[in-house]
Amino acid sequence: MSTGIGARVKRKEDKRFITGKGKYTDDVRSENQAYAAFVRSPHAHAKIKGIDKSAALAMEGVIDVLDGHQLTGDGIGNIICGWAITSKDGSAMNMGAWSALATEKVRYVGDAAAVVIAETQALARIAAEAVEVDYEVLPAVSNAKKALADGAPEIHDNAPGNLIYDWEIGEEAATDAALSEAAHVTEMEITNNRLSPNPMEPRSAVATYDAAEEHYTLYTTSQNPHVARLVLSAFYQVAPEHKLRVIAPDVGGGFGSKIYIYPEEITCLWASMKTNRSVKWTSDRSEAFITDAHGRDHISTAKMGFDADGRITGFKVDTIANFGAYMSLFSSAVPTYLYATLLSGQYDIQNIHCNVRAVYTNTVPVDAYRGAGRPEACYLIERMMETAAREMGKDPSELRRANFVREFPHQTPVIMAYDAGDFDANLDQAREAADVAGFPARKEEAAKRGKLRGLGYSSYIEACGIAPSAAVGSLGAGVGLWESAEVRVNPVGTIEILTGSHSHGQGHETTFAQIVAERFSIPIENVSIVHGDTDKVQFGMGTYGSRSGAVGMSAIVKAMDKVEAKVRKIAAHVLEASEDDIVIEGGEVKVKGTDKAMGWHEVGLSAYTAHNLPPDMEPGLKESAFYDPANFTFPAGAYICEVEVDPETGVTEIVRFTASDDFGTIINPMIVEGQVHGGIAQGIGQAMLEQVVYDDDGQLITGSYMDYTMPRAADLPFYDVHHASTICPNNPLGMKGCGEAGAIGSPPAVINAITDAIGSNTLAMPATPHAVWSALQAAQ
Amino acid sequence: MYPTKYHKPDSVDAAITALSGAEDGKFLAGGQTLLATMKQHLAAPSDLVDVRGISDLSGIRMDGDTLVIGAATTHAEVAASADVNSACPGLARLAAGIGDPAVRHMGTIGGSIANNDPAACYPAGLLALNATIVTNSREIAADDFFLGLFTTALEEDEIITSVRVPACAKAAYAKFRQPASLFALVGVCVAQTADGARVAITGAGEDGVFRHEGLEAALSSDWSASAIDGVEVSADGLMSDIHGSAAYRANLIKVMAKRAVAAA
Amino acid sequence: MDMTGEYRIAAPRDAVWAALNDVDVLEVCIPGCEEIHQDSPTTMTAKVVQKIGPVKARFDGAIELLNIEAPASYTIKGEGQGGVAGFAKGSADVTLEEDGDETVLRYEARAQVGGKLARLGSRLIDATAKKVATQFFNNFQQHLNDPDPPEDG
Amino acid sequence: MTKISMNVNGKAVSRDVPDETLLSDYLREHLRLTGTHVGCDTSQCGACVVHVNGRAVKSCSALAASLEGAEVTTIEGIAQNGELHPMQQAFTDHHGLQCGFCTPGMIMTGVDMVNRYKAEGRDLTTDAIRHELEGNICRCTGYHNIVRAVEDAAAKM
Repeated sequence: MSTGIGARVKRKEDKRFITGKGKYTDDVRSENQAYAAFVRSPHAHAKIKGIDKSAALAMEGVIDVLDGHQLTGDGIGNIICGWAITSKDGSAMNMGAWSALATEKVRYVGDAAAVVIAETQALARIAAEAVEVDYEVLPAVSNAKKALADGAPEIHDNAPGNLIYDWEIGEEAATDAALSEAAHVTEMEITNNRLSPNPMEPRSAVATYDAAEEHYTLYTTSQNPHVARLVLSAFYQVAPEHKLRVIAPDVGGGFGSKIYIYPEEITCLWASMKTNRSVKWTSDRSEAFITDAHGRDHISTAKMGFDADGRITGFKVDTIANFGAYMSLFSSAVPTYLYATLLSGQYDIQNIHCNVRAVYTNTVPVDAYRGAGRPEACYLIERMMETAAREMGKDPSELRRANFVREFPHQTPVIMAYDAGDFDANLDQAREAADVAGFPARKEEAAKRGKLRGLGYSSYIEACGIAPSAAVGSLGAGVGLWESAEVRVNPVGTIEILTGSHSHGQGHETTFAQIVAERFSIPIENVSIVHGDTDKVQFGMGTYGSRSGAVGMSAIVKAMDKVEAKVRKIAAHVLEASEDDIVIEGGEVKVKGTDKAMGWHEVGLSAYTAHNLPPDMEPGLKESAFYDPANFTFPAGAYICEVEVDPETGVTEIVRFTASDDFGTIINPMIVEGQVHGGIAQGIGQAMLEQVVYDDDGQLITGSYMDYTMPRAADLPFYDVHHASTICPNNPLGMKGCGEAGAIGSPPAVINAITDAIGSNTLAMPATPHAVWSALQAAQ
Repeated sequence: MYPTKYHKPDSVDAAITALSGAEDGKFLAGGQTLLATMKQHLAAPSDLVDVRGISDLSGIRMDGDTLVIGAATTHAEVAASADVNSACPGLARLAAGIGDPAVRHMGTIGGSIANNDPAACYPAGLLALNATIVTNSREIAADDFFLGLFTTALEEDEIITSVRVPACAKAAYAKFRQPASLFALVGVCVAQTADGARVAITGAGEDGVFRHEGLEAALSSDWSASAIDGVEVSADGLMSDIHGSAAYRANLIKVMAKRAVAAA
Repeated sequence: MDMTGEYRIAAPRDAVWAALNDVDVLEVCIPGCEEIHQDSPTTMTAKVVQKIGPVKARFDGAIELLNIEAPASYTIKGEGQGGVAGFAKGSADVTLEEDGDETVLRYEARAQVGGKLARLGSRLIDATAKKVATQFFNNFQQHLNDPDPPEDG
Repeated sequence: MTKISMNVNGKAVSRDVPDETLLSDYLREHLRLTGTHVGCDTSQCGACVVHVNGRAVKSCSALAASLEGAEVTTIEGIAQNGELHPMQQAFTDHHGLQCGFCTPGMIMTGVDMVNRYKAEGRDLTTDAIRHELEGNICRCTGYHNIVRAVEDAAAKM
């Protein structure tokens, strides 16, 4: 059976997971293990007037109680946001100081003021309750709009009016002019609900300080251990980079929330040095709700103008983005370069203007969550398109077609240059698979059963890979967004791939091995993928933004190119042939048109014995490469959702969900479909179930699975997933990325379907039964 | 969790002795609520007295026309019991819908009703079915047992030993689940009893499970879903939270009552 | 969360007003009140235990009387720290109206909780607040109608 | 501290543990059987599901002390003689897992549901599978492939 590109290879990593042998951070237990528990604020906003540790310190088994003044006193730096955004008036963003342990003030429920280190986890938690923090409670604000209002409580001294930045993109005057001349203008206020990422594995850290070597080891639940090491050493001064090893072993899902370097990892590393113990912290789910970065939380007003033929003439958006109490690592980039730059959608729009105000509130910090900015853009555009079609009495798919970009490359007015795509092909394929033609009959049949049936579209586009480095650097990014790889061919011919990408469910151990096995014509079992350990892999940027294929695998290809070049030289030398005649196939390195051949393993052995290498060739067969992409990639597609609403209860059932995606080259369709399934499920979750709710005083009232609705099996349908691909011209494999598409494309399809069913357009996410029923009541 | 001392007595007397000897003891039945609360540090009993070792508390049997269900019987056992399925199939189906399969393997009927969570299923079932709660010292009619939000007629050291449910062929429970917790946002149990229709509602009332006179009157005179159409269900006294307003709950009471009648 | 209520009390307004300002009366009427100390004519500290099902929280609280318009109205405000459970705050605007020998008591109350109670028990907050408020005024009415102190709820 | 003895995956085990020790902690921390995961603290995610005396329970919601003498089976104990259990095989065959964290609980729940439906002679439809999975949360797969895996395993068990 083929294991090459396009083969549905079963996952190599599965065996350890299905037998309970996976090794996650919480499974790590060091000798000399101690446990950390944080003393967290129950108040959304308060001054710390004092901390009384005496009762906790008196408990037998409590090793130490450490506070923010000790942490900053030891020179541990503030947590930073790594992407600088400049306001439209030229001023720098107002980043408030964020200490891993608060010193003067706490700014959200969950902000930690101290940490207890104790002999057992249970004891640490009990002792943390005995630490008495004297708070002076301050007024708090949780809603971003209210935070901007006059007289709102100010959260950071250096962010007057709680404004972090006021940024714009596009031409405002031209857009205003286009709207004023439009034959039809659709206007909406759209909220993108706040979500909690909820990877099933709670975050965890095990930090161990070796006093003899002055060396630190950190096991942590990270999507990007190298970035963690870089930031921990360069910005937080926890340890010099060469004295810090970061290992992200098996990681139980991330969805963005495990990109960031959180207060807990910093504190555990520092505490391990202070106490000379290995310090372990594992979040429980309740703690995750008040510490893991949340996602989305935008309020936007938008106007879209059309000419008499239904062609979009202008699109103007004003967005307020809630950042929570502090600026998390990538927070600033999400509502700007990952959001506003995608506001052209799949459409040829000549005039776009978007203004974004980023705002502090007394809530958990907000950062990238699966899709990051692109779901917000897609939801806005696709809700506008559907609404405009209804207002103008046009078929929603025809209105989209009237505006599709059909010539590539296509430069949008908001930075992006789309490189390839066939949006008609995706829409055609989705309509066909969804049997749109049969919908009226199904609607009629449903009506006989007392059910309201609706159908909704979404034509999404996203920008993935997140690169090139020079471009993102000019836009304010603090790091380059390339990826690295190393291909080590062992003397026996087996291969280890060291990659800076991190796998936490994406199946890299299989897909990465597939391209290597195919390239060198060896069994896939003979390839292993090494990742997640800064001592093994030199550097890497990790996994986010659907970049592991388009960027991470491209780096592997570049390293394989170098290996192949050397293999050809060795084989040509040994087999006394021209390099140009060397072919690699059937497990052998052959001279084309002859029976002269070496086994693949013999080439490896030759390289390492070095008895007979070409003159001036170094021994060994190991190459590395850094790949910096030339452009973003642009996955796109069409999603169609069909629903049935029970008007008595407001319950919506998704009866059909059809996807047609363009991901470019697909290495393993099984894994790609799995990514789409999971993304759609999270998108449906956002559209129908999930919502982080704060009360006006900044108290989180969805603090557990008792109130935050996680999608369950019975909430979700089987997904009908198809592909209609164009090849990405900008990377060697032609890949675009598939990890986020489902989460980006599905929410508007769902809401468009439900609003179609109930005949009312005033419906916000999540469209819970209560919300749908209320919309139906209001419409009556 | 805070430290606690675990006891597993084999008799009711021993259980009461263990509890009375404890500084701040609690009975433990299935533990599906209590242990979760203890994990959150929102309960800190000094002692847990597990009643599942008491043989008198287990088993299901018929006593004439009355089902007798031991207090330590799990939801799964009630759901699967041949006696329950023949004498009161509506109760078996109610039990089959509590929590999830793993919870049904641990949670017990006695634990559920002693807790009297305002969104639990059993209180509605037992109230509609006119059940009697039997304790180590007395028998309490369901009407007198459920006293409001998490409140029952039980004394501190009183143990539920069994529940007596009169056979009822025409009874059903319809639950509209709160989407996150899967507890009842509104659960309605209807039963056609010798004394007329009884309708009990859980999940909705600010003061826990309650009977609805209007629905009972309508169903007593005409046992049909359409009889419910004309009944006024007020939102007064109903809970309102992020999952549903009082008005929505009032609507669901009618809808679920009709579905329950149709299923009975 | 706003709550309102109205009670008819078989006592003259001055007696009702006196009771509303009597720490011993408050002690028996505040549900779950274990102890209470008067610190000044308008401030008190109290320990209150609240049980919500398996949840048991002990609050160290401060009670304050504000906006005093004797004998017609005041605001009674309470704030309690419940340790690990979080905190609870509440206040009630109470007005007394003479009606012959009797008094009509009206209140408008608000409650707020924070911390774990808010995060984990949001579904129960409103119902519990209403229950506590109702119990307090029920107890108060009974106390004035009945010389024997009512039982704590 | 109480000495708690059980039969775990066919082996007699005995440990002195505090009375408040949950079964999940007993397995993970005391027996170092870390295949059983803990994903929530309100007994909803199901990552910790194991079998106690042949029935699926959430090990985070049971005290070890209450299970003296019990037969406990965890994810580490269902493969026999080096052969994967049909449910394990089906999960990999159908790509029913991604990050793998919820997987042990899913598999243990899947085995339990198939066993019960078979014992009761009931038909395990895909709708029934979805409803039986209501106590298990997966954030990666969208459940499509999990449902297919359980369906396939049910045919082979």
